[in-house]
Amino acid sequence: MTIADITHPSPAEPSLFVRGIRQVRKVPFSVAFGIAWLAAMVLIAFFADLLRPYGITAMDLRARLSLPGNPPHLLGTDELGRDVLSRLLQSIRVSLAIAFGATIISAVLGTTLGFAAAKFRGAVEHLVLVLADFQAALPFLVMSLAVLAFFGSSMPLLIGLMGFYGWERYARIARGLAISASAQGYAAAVVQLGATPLRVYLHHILPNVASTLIVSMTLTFPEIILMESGLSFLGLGVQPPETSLGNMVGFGRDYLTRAPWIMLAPAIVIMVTTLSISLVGDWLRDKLDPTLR
Amino acid sequence: MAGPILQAKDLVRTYEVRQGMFGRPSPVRAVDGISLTIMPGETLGIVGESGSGKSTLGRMLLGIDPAQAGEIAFDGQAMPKLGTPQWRALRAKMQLVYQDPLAALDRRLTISAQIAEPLAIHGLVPLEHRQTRVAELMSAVGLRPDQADRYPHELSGGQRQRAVIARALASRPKLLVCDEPVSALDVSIQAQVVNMLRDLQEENHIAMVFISHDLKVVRNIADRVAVMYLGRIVEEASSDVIFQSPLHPYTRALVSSVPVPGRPLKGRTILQGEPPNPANRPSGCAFHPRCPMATDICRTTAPPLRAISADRTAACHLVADSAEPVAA
Amino acid sequence: MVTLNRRHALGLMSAAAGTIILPRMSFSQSQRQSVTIAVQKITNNNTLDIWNEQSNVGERVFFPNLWEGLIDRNWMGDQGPVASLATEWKRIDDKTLELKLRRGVKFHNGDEMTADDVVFSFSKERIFGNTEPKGGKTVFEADHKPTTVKELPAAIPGVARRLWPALAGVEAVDKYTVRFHNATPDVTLEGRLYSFGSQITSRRAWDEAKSYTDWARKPVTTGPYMVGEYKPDVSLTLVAFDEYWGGRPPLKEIRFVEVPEVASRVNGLLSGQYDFACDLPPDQIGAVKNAPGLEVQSSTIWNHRISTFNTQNPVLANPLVRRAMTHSIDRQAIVEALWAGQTVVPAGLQFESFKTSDMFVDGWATPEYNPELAKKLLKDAGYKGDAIPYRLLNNYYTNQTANAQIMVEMWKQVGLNVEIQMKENWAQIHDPAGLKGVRDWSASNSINDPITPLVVQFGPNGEAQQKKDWTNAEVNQLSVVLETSTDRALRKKAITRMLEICEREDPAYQVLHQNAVFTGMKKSLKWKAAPAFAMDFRSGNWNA
Amino acid sequence: MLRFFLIRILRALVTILAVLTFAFVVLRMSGDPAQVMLGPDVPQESVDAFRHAWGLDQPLWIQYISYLKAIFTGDFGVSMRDKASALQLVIDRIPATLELTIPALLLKLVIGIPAGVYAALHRQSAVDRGVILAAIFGFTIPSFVMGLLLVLIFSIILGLLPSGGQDTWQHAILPILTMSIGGIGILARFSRSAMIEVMGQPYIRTASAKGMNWADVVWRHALPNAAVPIVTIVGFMVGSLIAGAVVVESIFSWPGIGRLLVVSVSNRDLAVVQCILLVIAAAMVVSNLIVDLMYGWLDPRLRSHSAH
Amino acid sequence: MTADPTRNLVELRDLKVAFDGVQVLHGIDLDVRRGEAIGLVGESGCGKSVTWLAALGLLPGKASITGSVRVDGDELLGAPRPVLERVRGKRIAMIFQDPSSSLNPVLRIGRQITEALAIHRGLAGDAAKAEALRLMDMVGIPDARRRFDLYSHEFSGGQCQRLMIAMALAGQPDLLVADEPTTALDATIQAQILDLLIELRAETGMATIFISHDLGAVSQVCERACVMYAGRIVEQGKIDALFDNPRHPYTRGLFDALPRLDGPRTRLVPIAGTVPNPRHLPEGCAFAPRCAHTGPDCLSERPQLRFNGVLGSLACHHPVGAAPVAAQPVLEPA
Repeated sequence: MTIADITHPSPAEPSLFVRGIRQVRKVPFSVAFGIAWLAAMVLIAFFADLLRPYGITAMDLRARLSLPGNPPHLLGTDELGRDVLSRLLQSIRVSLAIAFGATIISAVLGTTLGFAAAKFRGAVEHLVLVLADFQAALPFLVMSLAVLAFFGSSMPLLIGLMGFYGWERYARIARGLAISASAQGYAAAVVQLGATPLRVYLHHILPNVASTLIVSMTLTFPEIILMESGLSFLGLGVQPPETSLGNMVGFGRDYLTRAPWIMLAPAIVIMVTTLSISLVGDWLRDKLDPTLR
Repeated sequence: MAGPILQAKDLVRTYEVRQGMFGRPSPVRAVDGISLTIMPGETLGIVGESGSGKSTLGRMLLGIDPAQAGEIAFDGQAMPKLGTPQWRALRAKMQLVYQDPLAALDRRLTISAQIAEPLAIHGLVPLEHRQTRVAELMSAVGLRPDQADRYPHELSGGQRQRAVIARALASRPKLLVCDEPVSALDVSIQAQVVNMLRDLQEENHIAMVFISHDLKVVRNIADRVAVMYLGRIVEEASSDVIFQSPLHPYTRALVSSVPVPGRPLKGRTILQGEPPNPANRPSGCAFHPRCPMATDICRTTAPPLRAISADRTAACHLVADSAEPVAA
Repeated sequence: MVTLNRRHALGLMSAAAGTIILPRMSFSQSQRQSVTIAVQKITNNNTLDIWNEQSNVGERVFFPNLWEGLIDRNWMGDQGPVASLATEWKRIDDKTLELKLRRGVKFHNGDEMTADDVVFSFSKERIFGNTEPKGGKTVFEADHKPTTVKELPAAIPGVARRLWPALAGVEAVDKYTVRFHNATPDVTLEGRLYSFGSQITSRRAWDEAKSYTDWARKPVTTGPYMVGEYKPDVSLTLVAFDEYWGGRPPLKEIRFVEVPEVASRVNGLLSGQYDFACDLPPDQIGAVKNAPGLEVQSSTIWNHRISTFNTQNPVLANPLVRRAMTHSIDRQAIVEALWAGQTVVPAGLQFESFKTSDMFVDGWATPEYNPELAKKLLKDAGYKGDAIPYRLLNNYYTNQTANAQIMVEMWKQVGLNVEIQMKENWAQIHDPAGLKGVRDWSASNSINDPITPLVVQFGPNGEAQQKKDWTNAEVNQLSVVLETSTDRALRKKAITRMLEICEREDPAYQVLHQNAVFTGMKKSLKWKAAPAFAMDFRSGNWNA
Repeated sequence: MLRFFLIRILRALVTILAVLTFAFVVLRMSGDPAQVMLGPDVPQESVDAFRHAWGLDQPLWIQYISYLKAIFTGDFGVSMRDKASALQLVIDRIPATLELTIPALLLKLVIGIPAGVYAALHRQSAVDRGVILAAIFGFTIPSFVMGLLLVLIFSIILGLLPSGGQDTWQHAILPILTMSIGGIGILARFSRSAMIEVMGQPYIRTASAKGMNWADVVWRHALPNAAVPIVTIVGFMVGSLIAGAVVVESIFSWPGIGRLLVVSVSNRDLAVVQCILLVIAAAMVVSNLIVDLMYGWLDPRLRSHSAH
Repeated sequence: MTADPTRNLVELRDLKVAFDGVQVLHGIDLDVRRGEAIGLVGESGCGKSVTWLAALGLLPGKASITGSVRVDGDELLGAPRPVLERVRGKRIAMIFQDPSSSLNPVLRIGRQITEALAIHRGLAGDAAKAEALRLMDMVGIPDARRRFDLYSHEFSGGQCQRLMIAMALAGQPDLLVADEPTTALDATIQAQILDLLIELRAETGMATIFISHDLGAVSQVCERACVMYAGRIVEQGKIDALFDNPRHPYTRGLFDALPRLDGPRTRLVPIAGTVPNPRHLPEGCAFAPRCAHTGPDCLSERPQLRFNGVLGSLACHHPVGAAPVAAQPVLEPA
């Protein structure tokens, strides 16, 4: 049902600035909060070194488990007398780096395989599907448990392993969209114009499926943060003396009754961050999907 | 006068369809032995019901769907293999205009970027002149310069189709295949686009294949019309003649099913039944189950397409070798 | 028989009384309390065989409730020897020890314990497999010939030969007398008898068991409690053995449940679900103590936490660097911070028990905390800041990770660049590939002699040298003295010199602190923790 | 259709083989189980004897071949720790895990789907926002944090429920809750978007235009269509029933397969780990097959196509 | 029900619809008498579908609707859901443009029809099935008995539309609203469906609203037509009068833009420009920017729809064509 045709240059087009303001006003509070929070997290990730008051290993054995709210240690100290705030800032950086790195890896890997399946079909497609089946058949935590426990956890292995998380989702999306785009529509049109397959995939199909992939990334991103915390719980996440949100929660759980701030500070950051990403992701999905506008 | 821009001979295109849950794949002939000739600057209309294979034929003429049998020569040269560099290079010379312009346009690129794309792909116009050429093309199809930076969804259906046509014309093709280019448009816009296509074609001396189920539009734009039924051409003649005095019963049925404003439906022959499934091709003349005049021979023997008079062919047992229409 | 000993008489009387007042007794039996103990792990190897489960978790469930030896450790006291299944023992010579068995000791299957069971407990079939004693040959070949075809786990003979490297055989002199024949002179034979492993099991029960696993899941011993139900990785229920030679046990059931999470153990204790929660890290003491009706029993145990050096590392090859490392650690600060002052920094790798045999070197101490000295030593060594790897397990030992991070920070203070590498298991710690540096370990004293741990762990056959962490020719000579000499003065001189070498001149390790265990429990239970992992639930330690 | 299922089954078998190989390679490539199994203080002779006894001293590919052979004869190996059949060990633990995961799954279904559907039907309402928010919260709290918090509240502060162990049905309540909360959130969000999608379809308008009452439109027309995507995610949840318990079983000392996995992994009990991976993979693969079958049952359009 | 046969079946009064504050329907007045066939003509976006979706309460919740919709005098707007549900399908049935996606893909066709029978006529079991088969026969589904248990994807588009019609007939409605029922179909099938609609009206006497942008189709089915533009009715009248002598320049433009099958092949006469954006409607006559007959008043003042006796009604300051009853078609390029 075509209800409105919003195609015409209206006589008085408002300036970009006014449009910008309008856009901002239209953003619901929760989403605005999410965006602000994420921006803060990204800033922290970039400037953790400058922001944190102490080194992450700097310890004061006499000031162990001191309460939050005191001037030298705003968020208190942990079981070794290390500043929780400093560690939290570093943790945010590390967790974001892991989640970001892993999300990128899995998105690139999945999309590439998905495109390959769509382009070559046949054996390649079956291979990709079997790989996807394999990934789906081994729950990720179980697989990570097996790999990390047997090889020992290290940052590159952790990111690499996490990079496998959710790739099959991207592969399926990319494959499906690429096939339907090639079957009819813009991609076929460009092929028909004489474009090379590379141009078709990189210049046309990729930008078009990007929004779906980005939304999918907003789903995997918090899942990876949670997954890392689950691995940290099992002692297989980021390893000391390096710290991450999951690692802090994992080590802090023994202090839940005695010094809850050690665990709660990172737990709250995990929650609010994943919440923000989910909110922004949902909102983005609606924004990026023209049919929902 | 130069030779034909496109010559197709005995084109066949089959694809496999599995029927039912456990069916074996059976070949379905979407295009079944079609021969065509298109002269430079000429417009050939192709009409038929959905499933008649007219879109497949259009894509085969462009070499996008490879033919399993038969041959196509473009400008005297055999059609190169699909996907080869030669094939890609040839795209500059032949273009396709789609039914659904929104689907045919990349919604993430501006109109001007998309119109410039064939120029970039084929390296036709140096970068610094590209904008000028795009502007020319846009004005040629009646798009305003301020629309250059718009995205497809910001345009109306008619404007989008103009953009698609501008893109198709960018590489100065010699052949344009239009697959239902105006069926999705409102009447008023349809007229605008049809007029524009006619003008552009005349200006640039482009040969055109115009595929549509809308007889009125085809009549208006095409010089010659081929009527397709189930993968075959059943009648072909100049457009002035064919709708005035259709010979083949199918053409007649098509003509009479066109609703004309102010003319009541009563007294028209309405074709009964559905267009048959290409997978279950009837024996003999494929049209015979729906033909009001079918005789025994129609059920057993497929009528060949034969010349009825100069510039006129038909495939029907009941059409006499003269230009007289069959008795009603 | 005229000479009925007193305990025997008491036993008979109570047995007779039991038959008369059976109803009342069963009533009182139902009155007997049961306890539930939350532990991190019940056993590592899913068996209850003392030879197969040589671990501190094994010690807790085995001693003194399940397994008993001819001589027992004085668990609640000085950890020295006390008579148990043997009533008296004497040396025949340097190599031979004769023991008189206690009479009337019943196995859980009702059999009386005799010399035959003792011989069996030290047989090829039971523990030694195909191994031969050092410096001699197996004697009493016939006695040691396996009569059953039970497959002995591959690890056991090795473990057995480590504790009894030169045991040539056990001779049953009569039904209640046995002689231990060693191939070499050994002053520590008595000590070995109360070490982890030398406990007695019933031959008949072994022979009757269908498989090793069947037997090892329910070993038949003489202890006050017997195995009721054992669900590996889940729970172990010990039930009272009322025919115990030492009298009726005070508890009806002891149930060990495996709760791997510290927080869950504490939570279960707080919510009243468990009577005891073991393996508490010191930081949990407060949470338990503050709860009404709960207390924490803390005790240091005869085990020191140490870190050992790998001298194949080019940096650590220089003893100056190792010495610098030992001087950089403020042990007292670690004890205060991580252990809430509940343990001590010992006098080097020595234990109080050495004093009983006058082998304790007075005045010896761990290297002093002296950062300035450490810096100087590093300067002298020409240390350039090369990274020293520190392969670390995640809290295999209590507070391990925290302790490591503190040490690394302390090393950093003097300019030592130590890098933690987290590992999953011992195989990765010992992996010969790659550069090693420093690692964690612990050293246990299992007999009251300095041979444990110094010789056993750092001597020529000790793991440190076997794994090529470190070696020292002089130490190896001294080890032979300690192992074979019976001259006390010579031995003391040897141990003094060994300490000097291993802790100062050419450090093989550094002692950090004595280990301690913390057990949360209900105050009302009136139970005391031993200075060991073992938990004593005999009548002497219940409602005492 | 038949061909389609033959292909699916073939793919399922290939998947299982891939999991087998993966498990084997990862587990063998990472070092020597003998050291782990025997502990740090065991003499080298014991280690060697152990390695020989378990065939660990043979070349990897021979171990692999004999492993595959054994699997095909139904022999899943023997636990290095227990000397017991690995398969038996795993099977013994499955019921305990199912005791938690099946009620948790039911809770997810019974709460998650209706909440999502309700939210979808009442978009922008307070309930909708509440469901979304609660769903995201449930999903973003790490399960061990959730578990510990629940214990803190229900066991320690309120003293209502036991904090761990497997003795009575009360013991199962907290672990089940912990396991289901996240899943409820996921399922609610998913059902909501599936339902919103379906409610926008023309046939829903047709059903309304027929004069059907609202409830019937939802129940008879919308839900059967929304079921198709929901089944996908439920199938995934069913498949991960066994695996989903790793963290929760550790927190609540629940002797299920998750704990067995953690214990076996840390002990390098190769046969048991392999067996668990295999069982989990088989469960996932079977549930995926069932989901595919369900698709055909739920969506007649898929019956006549040989779609992937 | 004792309905007054002279009374209007449906009366729309000042029906207005807005989406998110954008007015798309600007007050529609329309009377439908029993048995009458009315065509609604206009370009996409003119509000012809919205009118009837709004009347039946089938628009999504974000639409705000004002005015009045009366069926046999009973107000529908703002009526509780059960009241609406009794009207839908029973009094007014509606069929839609895309029949394939308008049928539920996971339910059997037979069940979808019997469902309607159950709702409106209380039929169940064999009786319902028999009646459903009769309806399927009636709309020309060959071999209905065998195909009763098939799913919508197993039917062609034309057959789906027939099934939609059968479903609509199940409630024996007084009014059938056909929303572009033939647009997605082939010309030959289109003719069959039009034929079917005409036939059914003749048989059942139900009134028909035929929404289409195809003037030819409308002229065949309807007696009366309303031409809509930008959310308003701009001209309304008897089909012959309207077609022979369109007065509104827009109506006229629509005719002129149609290519013809007969006569000389001439250049088409399009209407310049495009339909206006509902957000930015011109102040005066909405058609003024595209109109060749504007006067200054067209830009400033919106022409009212004026009733014009038997000729119908018209909203134009400067009508084209012959003013009174003249029936002289004027064909000149606009």
